[in-house]
Amino acid sequence: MPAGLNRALLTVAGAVIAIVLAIAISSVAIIAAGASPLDAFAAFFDFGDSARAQSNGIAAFLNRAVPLFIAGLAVAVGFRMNLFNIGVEGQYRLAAIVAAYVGSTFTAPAPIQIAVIIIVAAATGGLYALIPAVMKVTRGVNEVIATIMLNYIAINLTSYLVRGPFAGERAAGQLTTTTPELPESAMFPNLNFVFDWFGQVAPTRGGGLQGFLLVAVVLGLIVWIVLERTRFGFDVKASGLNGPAALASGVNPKKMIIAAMVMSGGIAGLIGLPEILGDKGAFNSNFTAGLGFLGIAVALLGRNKPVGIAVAALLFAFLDRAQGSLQFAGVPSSVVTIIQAVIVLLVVIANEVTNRLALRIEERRAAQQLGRDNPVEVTV
Amino acid sequence: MTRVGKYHLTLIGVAALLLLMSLVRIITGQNDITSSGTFYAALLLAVPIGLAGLGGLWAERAGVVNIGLEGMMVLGTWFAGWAGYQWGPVAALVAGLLAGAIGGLIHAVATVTFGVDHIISGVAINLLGPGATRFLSEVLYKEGTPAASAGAGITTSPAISGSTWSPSLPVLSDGPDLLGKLESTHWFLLSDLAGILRGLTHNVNILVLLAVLLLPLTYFVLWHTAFGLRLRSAGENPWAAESLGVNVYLTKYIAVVVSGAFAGLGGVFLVFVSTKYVEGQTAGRGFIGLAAMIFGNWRPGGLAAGAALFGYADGLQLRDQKAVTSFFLFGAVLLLAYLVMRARSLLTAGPGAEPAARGARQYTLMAAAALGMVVLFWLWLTVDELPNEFVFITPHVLTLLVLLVASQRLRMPKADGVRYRRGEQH
Amino acid sequence: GGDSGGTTASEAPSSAGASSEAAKGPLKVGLAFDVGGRGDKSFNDAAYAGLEKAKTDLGAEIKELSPAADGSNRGDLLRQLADAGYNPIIGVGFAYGEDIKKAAEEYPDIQFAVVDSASNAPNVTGLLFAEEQGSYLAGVAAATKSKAGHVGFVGGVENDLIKKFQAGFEAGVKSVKADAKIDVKYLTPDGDFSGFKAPDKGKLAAEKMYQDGADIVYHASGDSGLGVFQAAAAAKKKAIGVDSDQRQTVKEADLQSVIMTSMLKRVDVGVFEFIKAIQGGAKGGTDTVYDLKVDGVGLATTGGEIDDIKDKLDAAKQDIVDGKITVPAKP
Amino acid sequence: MSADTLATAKPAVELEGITKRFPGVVANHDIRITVEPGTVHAIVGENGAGKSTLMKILYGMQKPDEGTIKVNGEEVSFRSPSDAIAVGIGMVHQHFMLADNLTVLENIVLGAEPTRAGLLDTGAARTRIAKLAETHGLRVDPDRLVEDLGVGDRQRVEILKVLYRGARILILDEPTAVLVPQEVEELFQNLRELKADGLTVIFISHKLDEVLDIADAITVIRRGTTVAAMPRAEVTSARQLAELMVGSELPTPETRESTVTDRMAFQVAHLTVEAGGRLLLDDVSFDIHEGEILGIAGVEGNGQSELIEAIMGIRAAHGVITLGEQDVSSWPTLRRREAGIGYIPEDRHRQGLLLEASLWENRILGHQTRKPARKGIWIDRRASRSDTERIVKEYDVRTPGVDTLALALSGGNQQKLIVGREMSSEPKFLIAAHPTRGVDVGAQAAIWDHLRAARAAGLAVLLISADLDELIGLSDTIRVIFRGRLVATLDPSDVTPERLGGYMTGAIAGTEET
Ligand SMILES: Nc1ncnc2c1ncn2[C@@H]1O[C@H](COP(=O)(O)OP(=O)(O)OP(=O)(O)O)[C@@H](O)[C@H]1O
Ligand SMILES: Nc1ncnc2c1ncn2[C@@H]1O[C@H](COP(=O)(O)OP(=O)(O)OP(=O)(O)O)[C@@H](O)[C@H]1O
Ligand SMILES: [Mg+2]
Ligand SMILES: [Mg+2]
Repeated sequence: MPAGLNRALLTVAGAVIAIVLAIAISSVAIIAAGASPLDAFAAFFDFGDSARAQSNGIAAFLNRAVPLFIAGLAVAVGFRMNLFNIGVEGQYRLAAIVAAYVGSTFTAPAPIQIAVIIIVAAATGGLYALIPAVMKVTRGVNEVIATIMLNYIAINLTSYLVRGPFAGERAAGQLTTTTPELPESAMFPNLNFVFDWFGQVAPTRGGGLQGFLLVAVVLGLIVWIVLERTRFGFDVKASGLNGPAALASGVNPKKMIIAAMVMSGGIAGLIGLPEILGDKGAFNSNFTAGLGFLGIAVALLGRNKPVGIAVAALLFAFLDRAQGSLQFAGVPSSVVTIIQAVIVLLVVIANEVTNRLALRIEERRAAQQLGRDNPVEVTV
Repeated sequence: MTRVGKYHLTLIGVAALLLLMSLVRIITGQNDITSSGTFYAALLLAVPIGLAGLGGLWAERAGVVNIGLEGMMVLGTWFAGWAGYQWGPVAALVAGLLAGAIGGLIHAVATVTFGVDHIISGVAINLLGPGATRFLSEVLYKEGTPAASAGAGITTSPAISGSTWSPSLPVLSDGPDLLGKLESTHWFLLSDLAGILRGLTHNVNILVLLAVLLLPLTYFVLWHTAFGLRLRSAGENPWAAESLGVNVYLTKYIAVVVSGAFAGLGGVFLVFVSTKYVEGQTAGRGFIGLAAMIFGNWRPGGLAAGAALFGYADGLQLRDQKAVTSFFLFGAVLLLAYLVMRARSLLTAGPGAEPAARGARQYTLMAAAALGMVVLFWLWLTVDELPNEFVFITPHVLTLLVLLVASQRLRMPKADGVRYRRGEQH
Repeated sequence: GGDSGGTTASEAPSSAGASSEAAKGPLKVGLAFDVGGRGDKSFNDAAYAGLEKAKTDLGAEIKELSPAADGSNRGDLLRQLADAGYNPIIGVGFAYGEDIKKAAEEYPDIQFAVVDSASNAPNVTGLLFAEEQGSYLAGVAAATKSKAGHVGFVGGVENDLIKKFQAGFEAGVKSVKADAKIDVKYLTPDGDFSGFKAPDKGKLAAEKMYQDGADIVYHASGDSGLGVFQAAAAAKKKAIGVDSDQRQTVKEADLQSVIMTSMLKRVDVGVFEFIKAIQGGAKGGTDTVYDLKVDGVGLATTGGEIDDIKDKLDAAKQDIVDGKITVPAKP
Repeated sequence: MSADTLATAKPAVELEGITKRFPGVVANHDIRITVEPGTVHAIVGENGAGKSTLMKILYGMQKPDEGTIKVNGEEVSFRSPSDAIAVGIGMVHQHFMLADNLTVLENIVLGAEPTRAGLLDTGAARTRIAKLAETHGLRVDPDRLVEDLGVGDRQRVEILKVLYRGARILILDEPTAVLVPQEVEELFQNLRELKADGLTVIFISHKLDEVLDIADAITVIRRGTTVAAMPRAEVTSARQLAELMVGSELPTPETRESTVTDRMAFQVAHLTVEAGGRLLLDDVSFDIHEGEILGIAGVEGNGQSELIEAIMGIRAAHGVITLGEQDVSSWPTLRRREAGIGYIPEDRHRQGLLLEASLWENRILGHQTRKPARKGIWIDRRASRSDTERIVKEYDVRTPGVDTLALALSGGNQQKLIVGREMSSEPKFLIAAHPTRGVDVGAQAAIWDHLRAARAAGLAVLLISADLDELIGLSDTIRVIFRGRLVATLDPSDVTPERLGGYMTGAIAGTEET
């Protein structure tokens, strides 16, 4: 009934239709590949036979969703202001190595150790994002190019750091370069006890369900509160929707660009931490790349809102998890990427269509009000 | 300024640059700064970037932001490889163009017909391109297929059958190779010019010719034909265009499809150079092309300059990592020139001509420039060889630096990225 | 060097033929590829060839999986294979080192192997290859054949694996001509794997070397090597391939003829021997080094271009096998 | 030529039973209009009456749901503007339809480009434009970028665009809204010439005196239907027309007794704005007392926008700005607003609203740091909502609720929301730029009343308006701005729009040294 609810319902309906369509389209591809779509879709839900396999599958799924979610958040903060932070990719990479290195240089009780690492990561990401922000504010450099260039620079910089100044001990015969191992106190406790609650076998996968999930949830909440409930969030929204109006309302666009970019970069800095604190225990040359770019897709699919991003991240992670199962079922696993791309496209198209529908409905209601003929007396 | 003034200014600028390069080459002894090999490499590396940039130009001049160039380029590479090994280079060209165009068509449907945010659609295409091509490889190139026995693998297509024509400028760059002889004398300026000319005219891939011709062609089409005017008006004010009977949707569709085709052509070019499709061979060139286009102020000449700068820096670092350190000297000399010019204008203008605040800024800027010059010079003297990682990023850093200096003069099409719906006022 | 302390293949337990009673039920072998996956015509395909041989020769049931494009699910693939009852499980590529270690701890009853990385758990076998030794021979061949005393090396990605190739090659060249000039170029830094997929850059880098006078260029750059061969063909000079016998795997006739030889890395042998040993009841915890001694690395002779210097190569090989020469694994 | 057209005597345009429905609105309902050739036919009606919609239908931009269109006696059916252009109809839109980054020539030929061998034939275009400009007295430089032109020039480009296409029937949708009287007179002179050449003009305006001045026949539209059609001769007064338009008595902006106090509310001294070496504002000084409305008259583009933006702190300027006792010159925008400056921007879509946000969020805009929007670092949603509801009620904003997107409201209702918002923070000083532009008469009267009430309560107002009646009717003092300088101070009680226009265009030299 209220305008907001109406819009939300339409959005969900649109998304469902889009996903169904995406499934239909990918079925065609799967059939063309000579496999059975039914097998393929069964593979998505096939988490294995044993209880342990299933727990592992669930952990893999959620562990994948966490960095995607954080990446989506990072991108969304910029996008809300029409700031295209394509540089999340470089920011998280650089932040990860600096945090991993700094974390390895001292040992403190776990809460302090982890807090320091998180802060260092956020600060590094934020500072690296400050570069394009300052370039934009002072010299008007387009942030899209600046961040694209800075991505390449970050890749090279981390590569230099990991084999040079930040290089750590390696086991004999290990060819991956790596930062020094983090102390035990830096490892984020896992959430395997949750499986016990449900009487399930705990996952073994790389230490199990990563505790960083909690950080992500808290982060999502914070971002939601900041964006939706605070004055800062309002300023971000206003700047994004209408720059000149925000300026006239007293919002300083330069400060906003810097603040949003740094916030975006700061969040980006955390993307790599689940992998480092929950699994690897160091930054090494196999560090997962590309999450920044996936984050763009996730953020856009989630309409730049934390809840939407969570859903999008879970969806992407769910699909990604099935890469192995699909191969067991004899389906080319790259179909996952196709499904993801098609979903992004169709969901946004559906969004567009439902948005327009919702607006039509509202306009009609607004127009009905115009008919109301009871001019209010203005007393002087 | 008048046209003539600008034209002369450009010429003077180019001449000064040549002189500077020659000077730096002589001082540093790094012959690769102006060698024909470097310029050949620069051309080869600049062309795919330039083609992607041209793609971006067509789309954005018509008001559609195309961040999906990378995905379209990937489609271009795969289909060029697939058609090329079966039916030869011409088929590769056609297939790559078409595949890119189809990528553009998807983008057009999403953005023009459905009004989807241009960035979203582009990102989706960047996912789709690599995903779809990998899928196709897994299906068509897997073991036991005819393609596999012709040399295909999941990550590569078989080699293109037949060969492409790579002409050289007769006598000057080939045969007697006069330019080559002149280059190898390492004379001041003359050899540099010879090297540059030879690099650009020796063994020119036929697609290079095509790509280079596409620049003036694009300029002509966009700025000197009726269609071009309509296209640009769609990027500036589609509502005005619509009100004059221009079919804005159609125009945008054409522009975005052409944009995809150019990106695809960039892919074809990569395939021609390596004679086959190799997964991941685009390596982000779509993004770099987009950057080159913005760098070039949404103009063909500017984007060519952007692509050339990038290609040159990349080519130089590939050929000689030590030569890269001469960029320090280069920068120092440029800063020195800047300082001299500033000082002269300050002296001639006399004091008190400008508001105090502005004057203070001037002096800070000059002080910074002087400091930068000293640092660069010192770096050039002390640094013998940079770690590889710093060599690799030369083109990116240069692009950023140039943007820092020149970016304020950029002006993008007014309705670029704006959702346009027929009959809806803005 | 990652090869110290391990046994060599020849010493590895290989009682396969004798003890067929050791195998209980059908042998189910799982294999997880490195990024790129099966069909890369090189490293991964060599591993697969070993796996397939195990299927035909040993009657093994096999399953091979490719990781996601970003390689983020390597560990999950190993676990999925383990959960599906595969034993042994092989990870192809040094990137699997860490993941194999974790998986091995989680599944202590399953035997694992990792190609190019050392054993790091009791049930993990490290399948190591002495690329530096093979590259040494490539260096000897190059230096002997080079008229200019000037050769080159193009590395795809500047990581420690590829540096082993560089180190061995340089040592080999210097052993023949101490004053030889060796140009070295890497295409991308560690962590940016596009250097293995950039034939155009490989071509330009090699072209420069040829222009500067090099007459033989050795590449360890995956698909970028194609560009090196093209540059060689254009300059009418020679190149040395890597991993597999590229004179056979490269299908273009004009490029085949420039490939003087290839440094072979017999991942297929490693994989097969490992499976065979496991079938025979062997346990992990050690490294198996495939070096010159067991012909785990070597030079390809297709085309016969190095037949004339066979004596010299054999002598160098013998010196290495005998321990008279220790080839460095780091440049 | 004209004799020829007259001889056929067929109506140039006949609209029969045109009906157009938009979701929830019937924009046009059974409209009938007959336009005789060689005449100026005016269409009047209040905002939202459906004039623009009707013209867009006639120009092929929208399709009617019912009804027929005849042009020169032949029934036509347009699928797009090109069809309309083909039968000789041209339209000058209510809002400029120009591409700023293209040249005048490019804007004019767009869609009807002369080509030679596939290339744009700029030579031919230039000759043709020069000839048109010559015959109709519409002089502009074809090679200038449109973004460098003033409004008058732009209007001429718009008309040239139409003539270039050989239109015989011209539709002008509110062409005078942005023009000063002298420019209007120039335009009318052009129109009379066109008429003499046998062209037919359909002319839309809110300004009834202009209509009476130029029209040969008048059609009145109310709520989407034709309520009256008559020759000019039958109209006795503007008042009569206006009453037909609104169907009730017409309000006028008239100032009652002065409420100006002697307490200084706002002062500007030696304000100078410079950009690219050009002085956009040149040493501007004025002061406003509590209870005073200072009107600024001027042709658009003479520094009004810069003046407003400098006062708001959006644009860098030299000079002293004093609010009450405080020097606010160096304050950022936000602090100025907090100190009590209210701002009704000239372009509500650009500076006043977040179109894609709800009404209550728009209520917060510019008041982020003040009650009721703020509670600590938080936005107080509940208080903002209920205060928005208050505004909706007090200012008669017609909307289904405060969660509706601003986008869904009509322009007048959007404007009422903005006025309500700016008033509710009880400012000491208000900038009201074109507060009733594009707002219908009912809403206009309400906004005027609100301004007057606030003035009576001691508010100081800087009123900038292109509507001279509004300026004269509301202001206590009028200053005229010309080329960035204040050139005249006038007493609204004894100034006519014509004289005001004289100062505004520089036709009468300034009487004042500032
Ligand atoms: N595209 C549209 N979609 C929905 N409603 C529309 C559309 N265009 C116009 N309307 C509605 O039709 C009605 C008539 O609008 P129109 O623009 O024709 O009025 P107008 O008489 O030109 O007003 P003004 O004097 O303000 O220009 C308005 O109430 C408006 O809400
Ligand atoms: N293209 C359109 N699509 C949907 N609704 C429209 C469109 N054009 C106008 N409207 C509707 O028309 C109404 C605006 O009416 P109208 O044209 O009278 O406003 P206006 O006074 O001209 O506003 P402004 O002066 O700000 O342009 C709103 O209800 C708006 O939603
Ligand atoms: Mg109108
Ligand atoms: Mg209107």
